[in-house]
Amino acid sequence: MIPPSFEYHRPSTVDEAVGLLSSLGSEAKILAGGHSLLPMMKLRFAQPEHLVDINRIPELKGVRVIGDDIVIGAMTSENSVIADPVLNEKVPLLPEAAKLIADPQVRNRGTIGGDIAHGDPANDHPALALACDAVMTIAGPNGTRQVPASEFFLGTYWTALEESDILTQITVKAFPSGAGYSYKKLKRKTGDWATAACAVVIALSGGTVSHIRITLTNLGPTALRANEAESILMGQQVSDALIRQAAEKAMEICDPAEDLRGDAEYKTAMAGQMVQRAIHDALSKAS
Amino acid sequence: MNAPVKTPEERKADLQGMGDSRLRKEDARFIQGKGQYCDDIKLPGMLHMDIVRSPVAHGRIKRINKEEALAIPGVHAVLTADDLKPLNLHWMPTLAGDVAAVLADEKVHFQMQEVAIVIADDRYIAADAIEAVEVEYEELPVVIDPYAALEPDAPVLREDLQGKTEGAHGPRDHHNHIFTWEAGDKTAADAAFDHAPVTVSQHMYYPRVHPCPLETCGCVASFDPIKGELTTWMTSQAPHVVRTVVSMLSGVPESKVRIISPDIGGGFGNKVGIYPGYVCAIVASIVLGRPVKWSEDRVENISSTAFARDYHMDGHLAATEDGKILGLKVDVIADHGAFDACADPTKFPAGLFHICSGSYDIPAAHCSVKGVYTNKAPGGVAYRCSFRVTEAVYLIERMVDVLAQKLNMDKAEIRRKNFIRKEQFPYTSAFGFEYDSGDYHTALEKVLDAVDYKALRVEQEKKRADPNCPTLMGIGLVTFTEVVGAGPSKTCDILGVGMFDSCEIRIHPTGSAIARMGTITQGQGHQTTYAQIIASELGIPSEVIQVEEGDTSTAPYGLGTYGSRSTPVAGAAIAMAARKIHAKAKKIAAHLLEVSEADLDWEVDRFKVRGNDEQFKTMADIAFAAYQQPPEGLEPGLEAVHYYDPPNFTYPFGIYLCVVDIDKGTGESSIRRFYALDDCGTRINPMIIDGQIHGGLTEGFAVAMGQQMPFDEQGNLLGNTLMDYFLPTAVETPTWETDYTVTPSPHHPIGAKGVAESPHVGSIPTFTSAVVDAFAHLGVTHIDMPHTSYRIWKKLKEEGVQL
Amino acid sequence: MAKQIVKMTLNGQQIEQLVDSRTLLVHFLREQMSLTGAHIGCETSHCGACTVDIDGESVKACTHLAVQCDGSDVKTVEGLAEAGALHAVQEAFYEEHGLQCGFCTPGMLMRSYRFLQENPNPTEDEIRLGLSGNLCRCTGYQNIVKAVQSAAIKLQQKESATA
Amino acid sequence: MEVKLEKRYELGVPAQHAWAILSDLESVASCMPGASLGEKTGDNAFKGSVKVKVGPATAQFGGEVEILSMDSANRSLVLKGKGADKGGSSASMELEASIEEADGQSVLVGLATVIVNGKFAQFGGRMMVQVSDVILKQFVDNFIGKAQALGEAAVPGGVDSSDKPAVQTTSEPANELNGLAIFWALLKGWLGGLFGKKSAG
Repeated sequence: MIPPSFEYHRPSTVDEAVGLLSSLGSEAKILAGGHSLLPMMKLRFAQPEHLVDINRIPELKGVRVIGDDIVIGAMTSENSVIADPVLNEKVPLLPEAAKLIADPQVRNRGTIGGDIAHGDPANDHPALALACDAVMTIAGPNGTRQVPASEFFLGTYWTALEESDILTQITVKAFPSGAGYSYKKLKRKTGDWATAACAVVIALSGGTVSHIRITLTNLGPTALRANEAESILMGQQVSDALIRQAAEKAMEICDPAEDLRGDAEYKTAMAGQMVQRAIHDALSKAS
Repeated sequence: MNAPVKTPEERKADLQGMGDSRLRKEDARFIQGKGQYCDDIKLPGMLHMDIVRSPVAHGRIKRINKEEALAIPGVHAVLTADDLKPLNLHWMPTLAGDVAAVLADEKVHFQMQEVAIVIADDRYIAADAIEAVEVEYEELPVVIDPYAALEPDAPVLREDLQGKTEGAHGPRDHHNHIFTWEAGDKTAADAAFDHAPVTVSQHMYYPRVHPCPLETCGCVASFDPIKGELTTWMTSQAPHVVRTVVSMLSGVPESKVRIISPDIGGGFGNKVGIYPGYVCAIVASIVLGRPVKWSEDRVENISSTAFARDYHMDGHLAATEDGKILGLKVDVIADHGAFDACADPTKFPAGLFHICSGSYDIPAAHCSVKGVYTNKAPGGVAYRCSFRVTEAVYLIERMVDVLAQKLNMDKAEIRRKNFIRKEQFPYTSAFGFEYDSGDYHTALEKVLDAVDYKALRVEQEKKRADPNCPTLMGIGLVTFTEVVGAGPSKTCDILGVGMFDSCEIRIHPTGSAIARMGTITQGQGHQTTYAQIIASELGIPSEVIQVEEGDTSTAPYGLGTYGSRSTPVAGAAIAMAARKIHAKAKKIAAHLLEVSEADLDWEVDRFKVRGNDEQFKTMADIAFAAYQQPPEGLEPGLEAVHYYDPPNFTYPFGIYLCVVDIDKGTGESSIRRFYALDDCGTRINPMIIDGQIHGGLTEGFAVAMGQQMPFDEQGNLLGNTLMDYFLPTAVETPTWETDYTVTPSPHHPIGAKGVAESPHVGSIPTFTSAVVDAFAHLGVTHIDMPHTSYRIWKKLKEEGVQL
Repeated sequence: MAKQIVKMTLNGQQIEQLVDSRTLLVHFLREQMSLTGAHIGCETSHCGACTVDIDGESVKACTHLAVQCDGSDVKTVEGLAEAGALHAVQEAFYEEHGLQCGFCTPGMLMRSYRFLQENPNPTEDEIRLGLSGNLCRCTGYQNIVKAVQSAAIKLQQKESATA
Repeated sequence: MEVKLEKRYELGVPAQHAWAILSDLESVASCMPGASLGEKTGDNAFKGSVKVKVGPATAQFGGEVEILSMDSANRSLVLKGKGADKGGSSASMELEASIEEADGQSVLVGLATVIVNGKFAQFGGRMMVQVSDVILKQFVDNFIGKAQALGEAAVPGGVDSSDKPAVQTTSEPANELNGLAIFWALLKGWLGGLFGKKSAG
């Protein structure tokens, strides 16, 4: 398994990278963590003529707090997400879920932005971004724009990114105080993609649900937000019966692809399991 | 100046002989990255080979265009079957008496079959060039299901065999039929069933799996056109056999062929076969006069080199109402893929499958195995087991469970009732095997006590009664007997060469030694354990015994390492060679001490004059004398060669128990406990034995719980990377508890039986037994592997189990 | 061909090499630098046999380009022993029988080496998760886990001896 | 692997316009970027090629299509297409495509049996349906755009509701490439599936 030949470029700023992508056109691809692109190239499915390596652009890395915003550089590695004190304090779902992605070595290379930009419904960060109401910052030839996660994922491998765009930042807000959170991911073995996974953020106020997000990984053409399932719980006192109802609602929006992990029926059923388990787990952390 | 006198016990400990958990001698190079595996070899002028493979499982090759590939700078040659034809190398004989295409000749028979090779300056150019070779196929109907292959109107897969009614193992009654092989007494078995008060039947499928060692297959072939010598480094578990085959195929005299198995990154049966890649690299080296390297990638490894299993089995047991087994019948449809390339002793096309009467005293038994061609890759190797023993053990252990369920008997009780009793050994089974030794009852009770079996059953009852319990609990029990150490040359040969093995030992004048064997280690630690046998036999410290294997130019001929045969066969050869030296040493000692041999006693590392502890000669003294002043009439030197033809197989056994908890919501299973008691006879190095058992259990876990090679109707293998093909990580792998009893083999020079495969063979049915047991109260008698969460969930759903 | 000069520190040595931009790090190390410790097991970043240390992080060299290492500090299993003395993880793998065929061993060692710096006093579960990017077909991991536990103790002892 | 796809797309244009597109070479080809028609290899058979791009994946396919039947009265056609790339994949598809009319609106109906072999089946099969959906949607959007434009263009030209297509269906080949376009769309789908096989995020 050998990748085809290409020209290698290593810009040091976002502007330079965008410029390269614009001038090189459709034969140029971004090299982020490389754990999606390089295997595809080794299988000769992808044969880009140019690789633009964005690993040495300092502004794309790290987590910053700007006012109420927590700004995560797109090239922040999964392991950096796991270790980041700000995220652990304010958006603990992200570090917890990142631990369930791939394996320790891959998490050193794999980045939050790469995971999101790919538009793969099997990736974990899209559902997490939906659960965190993340906003994507995109740099392109015509400047910078912001797209909320809810409008970013358009289809399988299809996002709001245009050909010469770079996803530069993911901006989230701190969870409501006392919020519970969970990411339940059913997989065949450590490091695998989700057979079904569910992210939940939940906050209670006076015994009823005051904030809730239920989002799903690998259960449809894109990551899904289970709005109706959320509605069942919003404003309610949570009970096992309501949780089951919410899970059933979430299952209704599932449209998973069949693969070796299972057929649509199994995956949908597993979505139900993951939703229930994630809600229970999130509630156990809520205060 | 006298050194402090050591006691015999201290001296014995210094030897690090048999029974010592001696640390491994091979590790020093591996922990420093200095192992030398095939792909590490780099020769001056070396070229690289890559292989163009078929995307379709069955098709006619209409056209191959090499031009574009040949035009790439750095490409030296593109070869197809047409280029090999003049050399008569486009087909090659298989170990099973069939032929296999080296490069597809007019037709492709399975996906990823080798169609053309490219030789280039480096692997990058070669990889580019295979993309540039254009092959046009006319697709033909694909046959994946072996039952469908036997339909009268099934497509003819092997046109080269059309009209051939006689195969290597008897008549062929259908164009896709390879052989039908039977063992046991059908009449007696039928009679047992006719009169039996109870009979049970169960169909089971043992899925096609792949041994998947971490290192893929590969070789470096280097032909010296001046000397006419061919040296090939190869990932082979049987280098001597390869040398013979290469000589036969290439016409190069065997004396000018040198096969070297360097360090091998795991074999597990995958590296027994002789693959087209090897042959092509050798041909390319001969044609181009330069060294040629071939390194398989992982997808190629899983897709095209030897698979294991793929047995569709129907088992039947006849028994009395109180559970005494009266008869066994088994029918198997064996999917051998496109070419019959199973690696079995010649006379046994289904290997030693007829060990399927297991640990039980079954008076009448019969089995029949029908080999069938399909559009899948050839193979059928023993994946960490002795020739089809895994399938056999799975069959009988499942059937005994099925019978117990039917009779509402406990799994342990029915086994106690049917075990071959200790006093029955040597025991001749209904299939004709002569079991050497065993004590099954003692071993079983030891395990049941260790895990508190009764308490586990009580816990299970409680959980079954509790509808709110989130898990199903299952207890698996397996009491297996293996047959290993192939084998006696009166019954076992490969390509006509008897399945003996060999050892040559040379004691140097200063008392150190070198020993060479016909086997080859792939992680078993031969360099460590073989030395221990010699140390104990000859009183030479293990530390100064150098063990070498794998180079056909230096090692004596042997059949290689697979089927747990290294210790039973080569280990015996080592002991016997050592004993020849011992006998000569005794003569020298008698001469030096000026007494008769009859007056000498052997003690750890020395011959002593009986009754006089001060008068002795150590083996080191004797070694020096052997070169300096041998007794008159005795030739100088101290060395011996022994070719050991075993009088019988050995029969290791074990008792395995597993507790599994199944999540009723997701079908996920968690192995709470796995207790493995093994009896491999004499134990040479307990540390290594434990390591082998951990590894074998882990492989068994992988097979039972996740490994599969799923094909679609068109013959596409779905799941041939390590993303889909299940190799468990440290996280999934259970923690293993090991235990042992020691029942030495009476016919083996040191009583050792072989161990590394038992845990694979024994654990697989244990997992199935546990998973089925979790459903047993619902009337479920069998669930086919692999026991993935998905498949278990489907069963939960089918049985109406809900969280 | 798109060749580039790459400078890096490799096992403590400054090197400067001309590499093709598509050359994978694992091939660069094995073929160009003749450091054959890192092995190729799966080529899809699942098995970890090619694990090396780049700038203080474990990386799978089969899914990393040599050109990406320009300016980096790269350590392979060949650089683990210092001044002729085996590293604690090497000793421990030997003593605890943490290897059999040896093919996964360089990757396991390099991962363990880094893991014990990330987590000097790990639990068994943490070790198993920490090594979950490395596959072994021989040992069943049990002795590897023991080896990492043992190495942790060795390193702690060394630490307290020098402190 | 074999996949059966059944697709219905409401077009929102008159049936005869839709059929005009479906049976017109140039129009349909332009709905599918990267497709080009090659030499005629038989009465109803053509060579074609397409460069498919989905995200980072690109492949150059060479193929052949043959019209098995064509029924203008019922606005339906059946064709068989075959294609192969250089990287070890091949595919074939039998497609029944027709324009149905319901409540004055037209529906593009496609019923395809697709067989994929080689690398695409091994690595990309799992996402085939999902990616096909995305691509077919884009294709149909373009298709509708064309048909609408056709309607607008048709009015001034005075072409009315007669069954005669607004754009001349010039020849048989036109029909073939139409099918080919959908076929390529499906191939794109398989390619897209490759993404499902990558090893890390």
